[in-house]
This record gives sequence, C-alpha cells and structure tokens, in this order.
Amino acid sequence: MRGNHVIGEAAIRAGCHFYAGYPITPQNELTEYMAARLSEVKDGVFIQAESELAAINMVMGASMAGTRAMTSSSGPGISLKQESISFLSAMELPAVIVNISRGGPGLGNIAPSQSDYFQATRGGGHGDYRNIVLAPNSVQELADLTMRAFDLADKYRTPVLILGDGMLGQMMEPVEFLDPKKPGKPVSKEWTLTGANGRPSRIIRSLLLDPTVEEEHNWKLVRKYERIIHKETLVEDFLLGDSTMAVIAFGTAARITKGAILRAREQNIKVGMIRPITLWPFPSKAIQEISKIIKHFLVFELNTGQMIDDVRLSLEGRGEVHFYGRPGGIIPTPLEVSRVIASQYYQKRLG
Amino acid sequence: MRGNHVIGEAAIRAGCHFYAGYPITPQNELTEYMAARLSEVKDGVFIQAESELAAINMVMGASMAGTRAMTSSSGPGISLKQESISFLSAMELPAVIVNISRGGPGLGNIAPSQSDYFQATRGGGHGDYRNIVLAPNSVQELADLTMRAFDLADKYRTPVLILGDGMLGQMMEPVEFLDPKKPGKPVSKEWTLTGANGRPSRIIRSLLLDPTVEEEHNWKLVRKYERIIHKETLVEDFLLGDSTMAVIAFGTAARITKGAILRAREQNIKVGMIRPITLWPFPSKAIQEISKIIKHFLVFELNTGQMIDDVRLSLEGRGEVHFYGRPGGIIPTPLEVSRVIASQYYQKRLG
Amino acid sequence: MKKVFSRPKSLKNNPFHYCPGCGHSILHRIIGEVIDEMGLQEIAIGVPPAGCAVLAYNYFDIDMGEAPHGRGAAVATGLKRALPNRLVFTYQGDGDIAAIGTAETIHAANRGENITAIFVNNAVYGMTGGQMAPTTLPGQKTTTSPGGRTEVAHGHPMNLSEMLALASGSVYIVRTAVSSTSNILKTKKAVAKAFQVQLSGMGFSLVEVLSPCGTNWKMIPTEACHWIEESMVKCYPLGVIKDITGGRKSAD
Amino acid sequence: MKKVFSRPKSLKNNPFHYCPGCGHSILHRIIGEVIDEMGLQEIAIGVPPAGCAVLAYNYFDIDMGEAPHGRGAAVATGLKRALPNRLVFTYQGDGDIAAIGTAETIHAANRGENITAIFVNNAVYGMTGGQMAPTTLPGQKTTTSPGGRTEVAHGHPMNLSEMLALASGSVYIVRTAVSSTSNILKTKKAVAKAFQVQLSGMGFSLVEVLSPCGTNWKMIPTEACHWIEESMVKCYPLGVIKDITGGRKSAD
Amino acid sequence: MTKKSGTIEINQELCKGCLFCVEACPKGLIISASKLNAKGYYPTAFREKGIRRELRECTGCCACAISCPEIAIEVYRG
Amino acid sequence: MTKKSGTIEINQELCKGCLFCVEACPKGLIISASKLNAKGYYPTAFREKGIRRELRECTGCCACAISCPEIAIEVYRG
Amino acid sequence: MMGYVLAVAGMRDGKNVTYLPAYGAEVRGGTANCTVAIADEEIASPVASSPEFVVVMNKPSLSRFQNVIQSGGGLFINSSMVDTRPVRGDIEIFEVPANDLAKDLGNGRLTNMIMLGAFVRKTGMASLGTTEQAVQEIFEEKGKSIVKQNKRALKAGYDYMG
Amino acid sequence: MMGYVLAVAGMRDGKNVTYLPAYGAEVRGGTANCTVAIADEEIASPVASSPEFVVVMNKPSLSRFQNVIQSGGGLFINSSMVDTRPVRGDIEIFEVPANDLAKDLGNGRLTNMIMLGAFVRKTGMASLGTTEQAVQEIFEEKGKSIVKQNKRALKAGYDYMG
Ligand SMILES: Cc1ncc(C[n+]2csc(CCOP(=O)(O)OP(=O)(O)O)c2C)c(N)n1
Ligand SMILES: Cc1ncc(C[n+]2csc(CCOP(=O)(O)OP(=O)(O)O)c2C)c(N)n1
Ligand code: SF4
Ligand code: SF4
Ligand code: SF4
Ligand code: SF4
Ligand code: SF4
Ligand code: SF4
Ligand SMILES: [Mg+2]
Ligand SMILES: [Mg+2]
Repeated sequence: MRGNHVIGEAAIRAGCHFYAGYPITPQNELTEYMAARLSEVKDGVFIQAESELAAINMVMGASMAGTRAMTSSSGPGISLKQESISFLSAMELPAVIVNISRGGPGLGNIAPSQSDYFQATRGGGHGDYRNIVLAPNSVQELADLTMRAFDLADKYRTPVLILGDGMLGQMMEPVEFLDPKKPGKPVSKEWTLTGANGRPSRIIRSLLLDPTVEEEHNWKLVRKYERIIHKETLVEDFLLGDSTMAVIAFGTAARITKGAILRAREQNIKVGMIRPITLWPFPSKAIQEISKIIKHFLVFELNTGQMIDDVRLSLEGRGEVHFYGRPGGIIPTPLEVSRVIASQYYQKRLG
Repeated sequence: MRGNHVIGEAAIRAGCHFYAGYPITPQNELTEYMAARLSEVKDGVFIQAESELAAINMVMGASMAGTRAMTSSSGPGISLKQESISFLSAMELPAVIVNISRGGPGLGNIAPSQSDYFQATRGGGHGDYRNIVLAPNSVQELADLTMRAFDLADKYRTPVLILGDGMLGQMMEPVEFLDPKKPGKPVSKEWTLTGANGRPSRIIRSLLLDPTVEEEHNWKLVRKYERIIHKETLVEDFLLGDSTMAVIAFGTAARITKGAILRAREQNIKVGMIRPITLWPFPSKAIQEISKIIKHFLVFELNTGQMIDDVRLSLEGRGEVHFYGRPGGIIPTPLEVSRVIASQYYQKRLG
Repeated sequence: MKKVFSRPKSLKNNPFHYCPGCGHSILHRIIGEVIDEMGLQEIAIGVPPAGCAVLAYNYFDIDMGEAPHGRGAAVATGLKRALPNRLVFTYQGDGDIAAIGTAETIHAANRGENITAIFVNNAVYGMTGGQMAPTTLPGQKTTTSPGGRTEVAHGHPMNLSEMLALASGSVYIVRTAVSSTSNILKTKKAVAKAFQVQLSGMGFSLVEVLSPCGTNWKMIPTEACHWIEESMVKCYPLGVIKDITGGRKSAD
Repeated sequence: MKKVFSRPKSLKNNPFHYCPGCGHSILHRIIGEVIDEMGLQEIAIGVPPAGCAVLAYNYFDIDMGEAPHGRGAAVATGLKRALPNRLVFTYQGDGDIAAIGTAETIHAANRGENITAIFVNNAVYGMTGGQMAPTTLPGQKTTTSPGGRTEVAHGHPMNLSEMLALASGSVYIVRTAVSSTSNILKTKKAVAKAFQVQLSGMGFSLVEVLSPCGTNWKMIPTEACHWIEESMVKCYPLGVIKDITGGRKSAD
Repeated sequence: MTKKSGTIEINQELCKGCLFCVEACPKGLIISASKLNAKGYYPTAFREKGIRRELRECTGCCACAISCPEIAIEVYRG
Repeated sequence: MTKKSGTIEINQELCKGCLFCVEACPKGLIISASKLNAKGYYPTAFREKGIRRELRECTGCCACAISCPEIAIEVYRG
Repeated sequence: MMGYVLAVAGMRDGKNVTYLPAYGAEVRGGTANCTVAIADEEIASPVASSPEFVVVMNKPSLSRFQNVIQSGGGLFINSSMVDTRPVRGDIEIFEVPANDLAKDLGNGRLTNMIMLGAFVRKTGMASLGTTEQAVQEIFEEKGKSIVKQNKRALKAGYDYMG
Repeated sequence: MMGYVLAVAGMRDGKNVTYLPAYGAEVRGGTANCTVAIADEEIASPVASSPEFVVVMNKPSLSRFQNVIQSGGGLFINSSMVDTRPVRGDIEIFEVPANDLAKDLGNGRLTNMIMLGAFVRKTGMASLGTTEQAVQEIFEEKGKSIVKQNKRALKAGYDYMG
C-alpha cells in the first residue's frame, strides 16, 4: 500500500472515527482515502473543510466530544494550524496531526523535505507547550506509529504529530497492520463534553486569566512533558557495535543513510546510525550514552540544519558534530551520503 | 509615552506608511495609535483587517510595492501569521512584525510573558528560515529598535520581529526619538512591483518547483542569515567585570534582573548580566567569550525554559547553566530574583 | 404569592462580570430560560467565543468548550458531527463571527451543519476595548475609527446574516434585539425556534441579536438601548431573514 | 493579407503548461488581450493564486506577486492601497477564492477595495488532483466525493458571487464562461469592464469564469465545454449579478 | 378579588444600576436608591416594598425582571 | 472582390489536440492530423493550407483562434 | 488615571519615571492597579518589590497590597469604601473619605484626583503645582470643565490632608 | 502505472518491494518517474543510487537518467518517441517502439504495459504470469475490457522481445 493510504487505514483501525482535512500535495491520497473509507465505518465522519484552520478546529470539537480524531496537511497548511495546536495543547485535548512535509519556506515545492523539524518540535504556535512528534521511516512504521499516535494522544491528552514527507507518503511497501494494542485499561474520558446528563456540567477552556493559575497550569504541563520524556522516547540503533562514527538521521534521511552505511561498510568503514523515532521527546539520553564510546557524529538532514541543535544539546560538547544537509526537496542517493561518510571518516583518521 | 504608542510613533518616523492589524490585548494601543496617526501622514494607510491572517497578507502586498509596512499582534494572532511569515521569508520581503506577547498556550491570559521565544526564533512556520528578532527592554529601546527593525528589514529583505510583552506595551517612560539614521545609501528596491513601466516585468514568488533551484535558494538564505549573524548581533553586558556569575535574561526579565542584581550587589554578591538584544541572531560568540572567565550562569525567563536552549548551545558544556522561570504572566519582583541569585551563588560557593 | 420570575436553573449562581446594562447578561438569561423550558440542560453543549462573553461558561450550567477566536462554527461542527443527538450552539460576538470567523460561519451554513449560532451584534469589539468591527455603523466613533467610521476609509457595515441566508444549507436566520422588554421576549422566541430547528435536524440556524454596549458606545445603558432602536435597526432591520422550516423558501 | 489574430504582447512567449483544453489558457489570453487593448501593461500588477494557475507569472509579461493560498484579496489590497494608481487584479481558482479565501474576499468586497478579482470556477481543486470544491455540483464525482457530491454529506454548491453582490462595497459582479467562442468574447468584455470599474475608482469588481477542467472531470475537452453549458450554468447562471456602475443598485 | 396583585424583590447587591427596570415598569414603581452597594453602583429600589397588598399598584407583570440584565429581580404574583 | 477571405496558420507544436477549433470553425475547415507532435499530442491541421485564395472557404472570422487555448492559431485576412 | 497623572507630574519635575498599569482591559471587572516609579537615577526595574507608598481604593486591593509596603512606608486608604484596616504597625496610614468628598463636589467619579491630592501633599513626590499642570495637559482635550473639576478635586484632597 | 504493476508483481512473488513515484501531481507537465526496488532482503533505501535497469519513455527522461544506470545494467527505450541514443558503451540497450505497437493494438495509451512486457522478459524481475496477475488486480475495478487490453499490451511487449 501507498504510505498515505497506510496512515489512513491504520488510523481507522486505531478507532479514528473523525477526519477533517483540506487538499494539499503531497498528502492528498490520505484525505482521499479517508473520504472513501470513513463512509464505510459506522459513525465515521469525513469532512473536507474549507481550510486547514477549519479542519483543525473541527478536530478540536470532535476531540472535545471524546472521539478519536485526525487531520493532515503539509507545510503551509500545518503553519495555519499553529494557533489551534497551541489551543489543543493548552486544553489538553488529544488529536493526531499528520504533516507529510514538502520543500519550503513559502509555497516551496512538493518534493520531500524535513524542513519542518523546528516547527514540529519547538511548537510553532504561541506559549509554552510541546507535542509528541513521531518520525516513521518506512511504510510499516507509518502503520505502527499512526496507531501508537492515537494511544499516546489519549493517554497524555495531548496532540501528537506524525512528521512524514512526500517520499514516505508516496512510497509503496508491503505492510501488516498489527491488531490495535489491546487497550490495557481503556483511557477513560471523564473530561469529555457530552451533555451534563446525570453529572455536573463540564468546561474545556484555555483562558486562565489569573497568572498564578496559568503558571500552575504551565508547570503541570511541564510535569506531563517530563513523564513523556521519561517513558515514551523511541530510538533505533543500527550497527553501532563496532562503530567509531555514528550518523544521526530520522525519517527518509535515515532510510537513505541505511543504504549509505551498508555501502560504507563494504569499504570497511566502521559507521553506524542513531535514528530518533520520536523527535520530541528527543533521545538525548541514548545519544549521551553512546557518546561515551563514539565521539564522532554526522547529522544528516534534508534541510539546512535543525535537528543538529538537539544533537548538540544532547552532547553539550561530548563529541564532534558535523552536518550534511540537502534542503529544498533534493533526495540524495545512498551513494552520495556514503561518500560524505567516507570523507568525514578518513579526514578524522577514524579508519 | 506608553510603550505601544512609542512603537507606533517610531515606526512612522522610520517611514512606515502602511499598517494593517487586528485587535488583541495587550497590543491594542498600538493599533489604535496607528489608526489615529497614519491618517495624518501623507499617503499613510491604516487598515483594520478582518483577521490577523488578512493583516499580514496586506502587509505582504504593501511590501511587494516597496512600502515600509508593519503589523502587530499578540501570541494567538502571531500563530495565525506563521504561514505568511514563512512566505515573506521565502520571497525575501521586508516587513516588521510586532508581538506584544501574553500568557499562553491557547487563549491563556493577557499578562506579560516570554513564552513565544521558540516561535519567534525557530520559525513557527514551515521550511528553513530565520527571522531577526529584537527584544527591547525599555520604552526608549522600543523606539530605537523599532526604527532599526525597518532598516534591517530593508537591508536584508527579511521580516523582522519585535518581541515585547504586555508590560513593555503598557509601560510609560520618557522617550527620545532619534532622527531616523541618515540612510547612508538608501536601500534601492529594484525588486518591487510597481508596474513594468520602462523596465522588464518582475515576479515575486516562493514556488520553486525544481528541487535544485529550491535548494540553491535555501542555501542562499543561509548565507544571508550568516551575514546577519556576523553583523547584526546585539548584546548588553551589565556589571560583568568582577563577576563570578552571570544572569542571562532578555526583555522584561532583564529589566527585573537589573533591579535584582543591584540588590544582590548590596549584599556583595558578584553577579552581572548578559542581555541578548537580538534573540536571533543569538549572541553565542559573546557568551562563549565570557565563559572563559565566568563559569556559572543563571538563565531567567518568564516561561518554562526556552532561551536556555540557545545558552546551552552557545556554551556546549563550557559552563554550568541553571534556570529560573516564571511562566503564565507572573511578574516576579527584583527581590524574588535576587533571592534566587543569592541562593545559587552561595550554593555554588562563589562568594 | 407564587414566585413567577427567578433565575433559570441552567444558569450557575454566579453574578455576571459584564458591565451595567450589557446585552450579554440579558441574552445569557434568555438562553438559560429556553434551555430550562425545552428541557435541554442535559444535552446542550455551548461553544463560547473570545469576546466579552469568553467567560460564559462561568454562567451556563451546561457543558461548554472554548473555541479559538472566530472558529466557533468549526468547533461546533466537530462536536455536533461526533454527537448528532446533542444540542450544539455557538455564542459569538460580531467581531468573532463576522470578521475573523467569516469563512467558518459561511461554510458551516453552506454545508447545512445542524448547529445554532447565537450572534451578538454590538457593533464593536467589546472585550478588546471598543475597536471598529465590520458591523460598526457609518459615523460611529470607535478607538480605531476615532473620527467616526467612513465608508471610504473603513468600508461598509457588513450584513452577515443576509449573506448567510443565501447559503442553501441555512434554514432559519432571524435578527432580534434585547433593547426592550418586548424585543427581549421576541429574542427568546427566536432562540427557542432556532433550537427547535436543530432538534428536528433541519440544518443551520442563526439568531442575530442587537445588543447594547454602553461602555464602548460611551452611553449610559438606557441611552444605548435607545440607540439600538433608533440607529442600529436602520442598518440591521429586525425580523426573520430566512425561514424555510415550512418548506417554503423565503430567502432575502 | 493582414495578421488579424496572434499572441497578445502582454503575454510572454512561453507555451502553456496547462492540460489540453484548459480554461486557464483561454483566460490568460483574454486577459492579455484586454491589457493590450487598454494599454495597461505598464501599470498592471497581477496576483496569481496557489492552483493550477500558480505559474501564471510565466505567461503574463507584467509585474506579478504570489499570494499564499486564498489570500489574493488581502495581498492585492496591500498592493493597491500602496499604489492607488496601478491596476491590481487577483487571479484565483474556486478553491482559492471560495473555500480558504472566503473571508479575505468578502471583506475586500465589503470594504469596497478598488481591486478586480478574476475567479476561475472549474468546480474542482484542479492542481491538487481533483478534490471536491465548495463549487462542486451535486452528484459530481471527485476524489473526495467518490460517490458523487451529496447535499447531506458534503453540503451545497456555494454561490460566492451572489454573496459578494450583497456586500455594499462591490460594484460589478458578473459570471461568464469560456466554453464557446461567443462566451469567450463575453468574458473578454466582462474583464475589460471590470478593469474599467477599477480604473475609475468605483470599488470592488469580480468576474467569475466557468472554466473547463477535462482532466479532473474525466472528460475530453469538448465534452467538458458541453458540460459547462448543460449542467454548470444551471447551478451558476451566466450574466451580470450586480452592476451599480450606473448608480443604479441592482443587487441580486 | 379579581385584580392580580404582585410584588418584586430586588437584590441590591446584584444590581448594577442600569435603570432598565425603571424604564420597563409600566407603573413607575422602581426608583434609584441613593446609597452605593458594595460593588460601587447605585442600585434601584421597589417603591412598594413593605406596602400592604391592597394598596400596591404592582401587577407582577415581570417587565422589570425581563429587562434586568443581572437577574436581580424576582417577581411574585397571586 | 467583396467576399473577405482568410487563412490560418496552426502551430502544430503548440497544439494539444483539444479540438476546440474543430468545433468552433463554422466552415468545418479544421481536422485532426494523424501524427503525434513532439509533446505527444495529435495536433490539428487546416484543410485549406496551401489552397489558392480564390478557392478558400475560410473567412478569417477568428472563431478558431478565439477558442484555441494554446494560442496555436494565427489568422490572416484581407 | 491617578498613577498616570502622577507619572506625568514626575516627568515634568525632570525625574526618571516609569508608569506600569496592570490591565483589566480584556475582561471587565477585577482589581485594577498600577505602579509608578519616580527616581533621580535610571530605573532598573519598573516592577516594585516593595513600594514606599500604596494607595488603595477598595477592599480587595487592601488585602492584596497591604503586605508589600516597605517598612516605614505609607498607605493611603479610601475610607468611604474600605472599612477594615491593616494590622501592620510599621507603616503610616492615611485615611481619605474620597467618595464622600467627591459627592460634596457633586461628581462621584472624582475620587481618584482626591486621593492624588492627598497623596502628593503627604509624600511630596510632586508639588501641587506640577500635578495641576499634569492634570491640565491630560484632560485638556476633554474640555475645560473637566479640567476644572479635576483640579478642584485635587485641591480638595490636598486640603483635606492639610 | 508501469512501476506500480511491477511492484505489485514483485510483492506477489514474495519479495520485499518499495515503489517510489516522483510526483508531478501538483503541477501539470514535467517528467514523471518512479523507482521500484525488488529484493530478497530488507530494502535499506528506496532511493536508488544507481539502478540496474532504467526505462525511458521520452527524450527528457533519457537525458536525465541515462548516466545513473549501473555499469553492466540495462536501458529500455521507447524508440517511437526517442530518437537519440546514449553514448555509454557499458550498458545494454533495448529498443521498443511502444507507441507504434500500441497503435497496432488500437489504443495509444497502452505504451506503458508494452514497455513492461518487454522489461519483464529481458530482466526476469517478475514472471509474465505474476505480472498478468498484478494487472488483473489493479485494473479489475475499471472493467474487464481494460484488463484485457492491458494484458494484451503486456503480452505484445513480451513477445516483441522474444
Ligand atoms: C486570534 C485572536 N485574535 C484576537 C483576539 C483578541 N480578541 C479577543 S475577543 C475579540 C473580539 C471581541 O469582539 P466581539 O467578537 O464583537 O465580542 P464582544 O466582546 O463585542 O462581545 C478579539 C479581537 C484573540 N483572542 N484571538
Ligand atoms: C495553505 C495551503 N493549503 C493548500 C494548498 C494546496 N493547494 C494548492 S492549489 C489548491 C487549490 C486548487 O484549486 P483551485 O483554487 O480551484 O484552483 P484550480 O487548480 O482548480 O485552478 C490547493 C488546495 C496550498 N498551496 N496552501
Ligand atoms: S464592554 Fe460592552 S459588551 Fe463588553 S461587557 Fe461591557 S457592555 Fe458588555
Ligand atoms: S487540471 Fe484542470 S484546471 Fe488544471 S491545468 Fe488541467 S485542465 Fe486546467
Ligand atoms: S412586576 Fe411589573 S408592575 Fe411590578 S414592578 Fe415589575 S414592571 Fe412594575
Ligand atoms: S434592571 Fe436590574 S441591574 Fe438594572 S437597575 Fe434594575 S435591578 Fe438594577
Ligand atoms: S478563421 Fe474562421 S473560417 Fe477560417 S478556419 Fe478559423 S474558424 Fe474557420
Ligand atoms: S484549439 Fe488550438 S490546441 Fe486545440 S486543437 Fe485547435 S489548434 Fe490545437
Ligand atoms: Mg462585539
Ligand atoms: Mg478550481
């Protein structure tokens, strides 16, 4: 199946009954899939909204009602959703937001790119908040992480972003849908708005006029974020065992890097990879751990350098960090990346 | 004069002829000032737009025409402008955008806060771009930096953000308007859209479908950003000479810190302050320089910890960094901050 | 003697924070009465706006969920689609619904979303301190039209309700006022009918309420009500704008 | 023999990238002809949309500035207010102007901004691959209404132009088509008149053009034109919707 | 007794002195009081407060209460 | 000679074969050609190409050119 | 208004001044307050840890601000509205029945200026003259009678403390 | 379509497959291309540094892709549309007059399947049988006659290489 379709199918299997979206390349197949598929699901709701702004606010309403809800877009559309993402975070509403990103800034182009890393991980909206950001690198992972996204969103009452790119959205690979995790304890939603039938009325809001109340709310969110950092960080190691150098890359770039590393290893270059699967929380601990052994890092991103900040924040000087970036929708080949690896490797006399 | 009015007056004196905005507390006095004042200026245009989105796009149009143009808002409204800020950056259009920020996320409250730091410095919109971010800490600086903002925007063809907060916007202090810097060489705008009268027609766009072209554009922007980092970084030192500890704070927090440091010094605590005036470019070099002598840093922000990332990125382990944050619109007193300073100072046996 | 008038039970026991003589207070009570009388307290879900009525949830004793400024119709759409058998209404100021929320409102009406919008038109941005709204009358002084609104510089007062009547998904659109006892009673009837339209699944309904804002009009409350009846109604005529509940199409 | 028909000089010499039989191509030429004939090449500034015509600046040999999707009216407002004696027009698809850009367009009209909008209605999102638009006809199949648009599930086709006619700042609103030689000629007249309205400073003008999109309608180009004349015009009747250039108010 | 008789109670702490009730009462039975309430407003007062039922003009028509934004008026009739 | 006479030139490399001109020509003078152009379309051709002026039916009415999206047709008259 | 007039008066006296209102603009109701700092040197922080003087107009403000005053400082109370008194013994307390005085002047809204009159007399932060000048400047555009009324109120408060 | 059918066929053969189209969806025109990786092991990168085989349908694609082919690999050219030939000597070149063959079949749009037929015959990446099965699956919902036509085209390309 095609990546975009897989996200849709996984969402529906995870119990997503509500989708609102707006066309934008390269995520259209997802919207289209939901249009067709949700009409077959009992109580399934598909709305093609009049804009990205309307779409995310519809999702907000559905989430208030306790429904698993999703929206998707690409760069420019995600920018338009920022105000409401900030609201969702403040009101502690679960929601899954998919960004099949493209080249930017501005209208840019529709080629795969990773230049929305900052926007996703630093909160492009106003105020102190963080969102869980999942970065799949295969069609299978699109399926698995989409399902996980809904669970995390409910568990922590927070928006979860899936950051893919045009390549993942378009790519076809075989995929297996795991049965949605038996919800150990179903997350009870005793905060949802369903009408005050037989219970006191409820309020969902983000306005906290009294600074002391708002401050307490901010710190409460921070405590939640710390729990998430502690429990939900995901990272993949690849051939680190004997390596003297590690490439750090996520998503599509990591996929290319795998190919590059296999090539490099053919030349006896001892290089491995660290792949953050959650971009926030970022696997800082794991990188710190590895920096006890490996001292040379190459950050490879399909942008001009964004995740590198998180790598440097993780290391705080405990390793040398180099960067290779190809922004604007360029997809370098594994060969090209393996050459960058080799040149770094030999320059640093690691081999 | 009141801070918000000062921004307006400074803008007009800097040649701003176009303002489009939308009401939001605590920046309304600026919009209201522009409504009254621009009607007295020849060719002055004031538009109360139907939304923040419309406002920034009107500014985009005026900027294409070569007019010095400004918009202003607060947190939620700034979030809505993110898509267009990305466009302005991509199309290399000058514009001045004022954020008189408030407590967030969500609707939050209208009290002063610094929780939009990430949004401002990391690009809340999509794609690889950076904006100059100026952080005044007095009414006089509001005047000076507003004028500077227009010059920088034109010089580098880039949006410039002024990040204030409700306290600066409401505060009244005496102010002197410097004569707008004699524009050494007036920035010629040979890219503006004015009708193809006697010259070839022009295009302003951000769509660059060919990834190689988009990539080249991305790196071109990076080169521009490096020039800005090199030339336009601003930072203030305060009593660092004999200090063994430095507080790092910006804007209103820095203002409070000054009071706190004066109090702390009364107790013989040798503490000074580093105040980034440009948040982007961040004064990393200056901090690195200082870290050769001072090893203990206290980052104080009116949020849950955002600028601290930039401090840690500057130091990369070359100093100990602590954090004190009061989010949500709380304005701690100098006394409170001086106590935090003292406790840090004595704990670390610096005195 | 029997108590014949007192606080509706679907309002909480909190005194209003609104200014003296504010239309929001009156309208809150009316809505509360209608919810009581129609027995809707247990199924009603309100969507308050950014605006002076942002704290409406402090008064209504029903479930309420805040929307970002202007996005009431979209949030209500999400709620109602997820819970089709609840009563979902937005409560929005003129700045909220007719400026920043124009697109969301028109498209909700156009899709025929089965929700009710209560549109409180006080010709001004109340909460933010009295700026010009799209609904501000010609000549009216506001903090962003200090010399009075002029059509050339600031445009024309906008008749959103009439535009919404053109959307084929809208069913019942009416304009009332809370400027006098009789107008208050008419407003109550209109709200009740709009809720009824929604309960019968007919589509989009909207009640526009001309509402005094003495504070920003720089008038004492009674003057403000007179101004509604003398000036505002000329620009915004009271009455039914569209009602196709009888199957009859009577668009503007 | 004299050359009586050739490429207008305000178009560049680039072949169009549009699909065979696309209405955008025809409309580009028409606008080019009007600009030539009215001598506007040196003062015209165009605002192309996101949409199939996003590359319009590759064809028009005039100054052009891109707007984010839907924000054409706001960008044009900024340009025109800054340069009141230029001709500023937007070129927008139905998705662009009638969905995401609803608010910007209605408020520009309401303020009476002295700009011209060219609104290309092909009842579909062309560029993104044929999704349903607010203007999609009932029953029409698109990639997001695979079973055909139904009023219940997807809402009603939206008549933006009629709504805009209610805005008091709009002066000239007309609907035409590029489905036949005679309709093409009428479209050209309409564009010329709209530009004239702007040049005389009268206010907001808009030309809605029904335009074939064989690719997404899954029709060959000639079929697409027939479909416009048989089906689309029923929902979107051709002709003048509002024209108060003579002082006479003839709103819908 | 055919004539319906009424009375009202004004909660002077809720009242904000908007005078809507004064305008609304067809019998002119409500007047402005002369002392501030805790919120700093001059509340209104019912002229027939404490007056014997037979002498009251109040009909319990509710006009005052309907027009009161603060729900400060309760009406009794019978 | 009172009858206006015309002729057209079709740029077959610009043509995308939409057939609008074929429908538009009141005289039926345009036909689909049978070989692909470089862009992969079957362009149209003018039936009176190279035919003597006196024998031509083409009036130079421009209907074909007006309907052509690609500006592939130039018209001559006189 | 009171703080604003004081700030302007301070500026006219050639001092460094910051005026920092807290806003209730976005939501009706709530306690309003402002901070004015007047000094000969540059003002490091416009936020006062412990102000020298506090003026409270109503009860909620009294409970909120009574404890921040510097030891040895002064507290001005609008005694028409506030019936309780702080328990602190280390500050001086000045009672001004501002609403009653205002009523005497025939305009209930002049309480602010009355308090300010009392304030400048007791603290000497600005002279009556510069304060009157500030009133003149600020109210000028609202018309002569407003200026006059406000000056009268200022004087009334000043005299009350006499 | 060609790549998609091949990918599905590969999957039916039990291989690991990635199919990566490059999209021209958002803008009309431009060269379209796609990458299919078929392997027995996990596919590290769906982006091919130097593919073994390339199929080009038109001239712009030839100039864009001719140099990336692995030495010793193969290049399939639609000779009806492309008149130039690459200068490289280290690859094998297969010419298929796809448009002409398609015309013979009476449907100009079948060029893709013809090339695919030729491709699977020469490369053995999938058998004719599985490829036909893939065609069946994919075109099923478009109706029987479409399936039949496509299968015929596949066969025609396959036979042409025979
Ligand atoms: C995105 C955004 N922009 C602006 C605001 C500030 N704001 C709060 S309420 C409001 C509008 C108030 O006017 P109206 O909707 O007419 O309600 P009223 O107060 O008059 O009842 C505005 C602009 C906001 N909260 N969010
Ligand atoms: C904010 C944003 N959302 C979505 C898109 C994707 N997009 C590009 S063009 C377009 C609309 C195309 O439809 P229309 O406006 O009708 O123009 P057409 O292509 O039909 O001429 C969309 C949704 C975008 N570029 N930006
Ligand atoms: S400002 Fe106006 S709308 Fe707001 S509470 Fe006061 S009277 Fe009511
Ligand atoms: S998709 Fe439709 S609108 Fe777009 S170029 Fe093709 S025919 Fe024209
Ligand atoms: S109930 Fe009627 S008569 Fe009695 S006080 Fe109220 S308005 Fe007057
Ligand atoms: S209407 Fe209510 S609030 Fe107004 S004066 Fe009468 S009792 Fe008081
Ligand atoms: S000019 Fe007229 S007659 Fe001649 S070919 Fe064209 S349409 Fe036919
Ligand atoms: S109208 Fe133009 S593009 Fe279409 S077939 Fe005729 S010549 Fe070719
Ligand atoms: Mg209002
Ligand atoms: Mg369209």
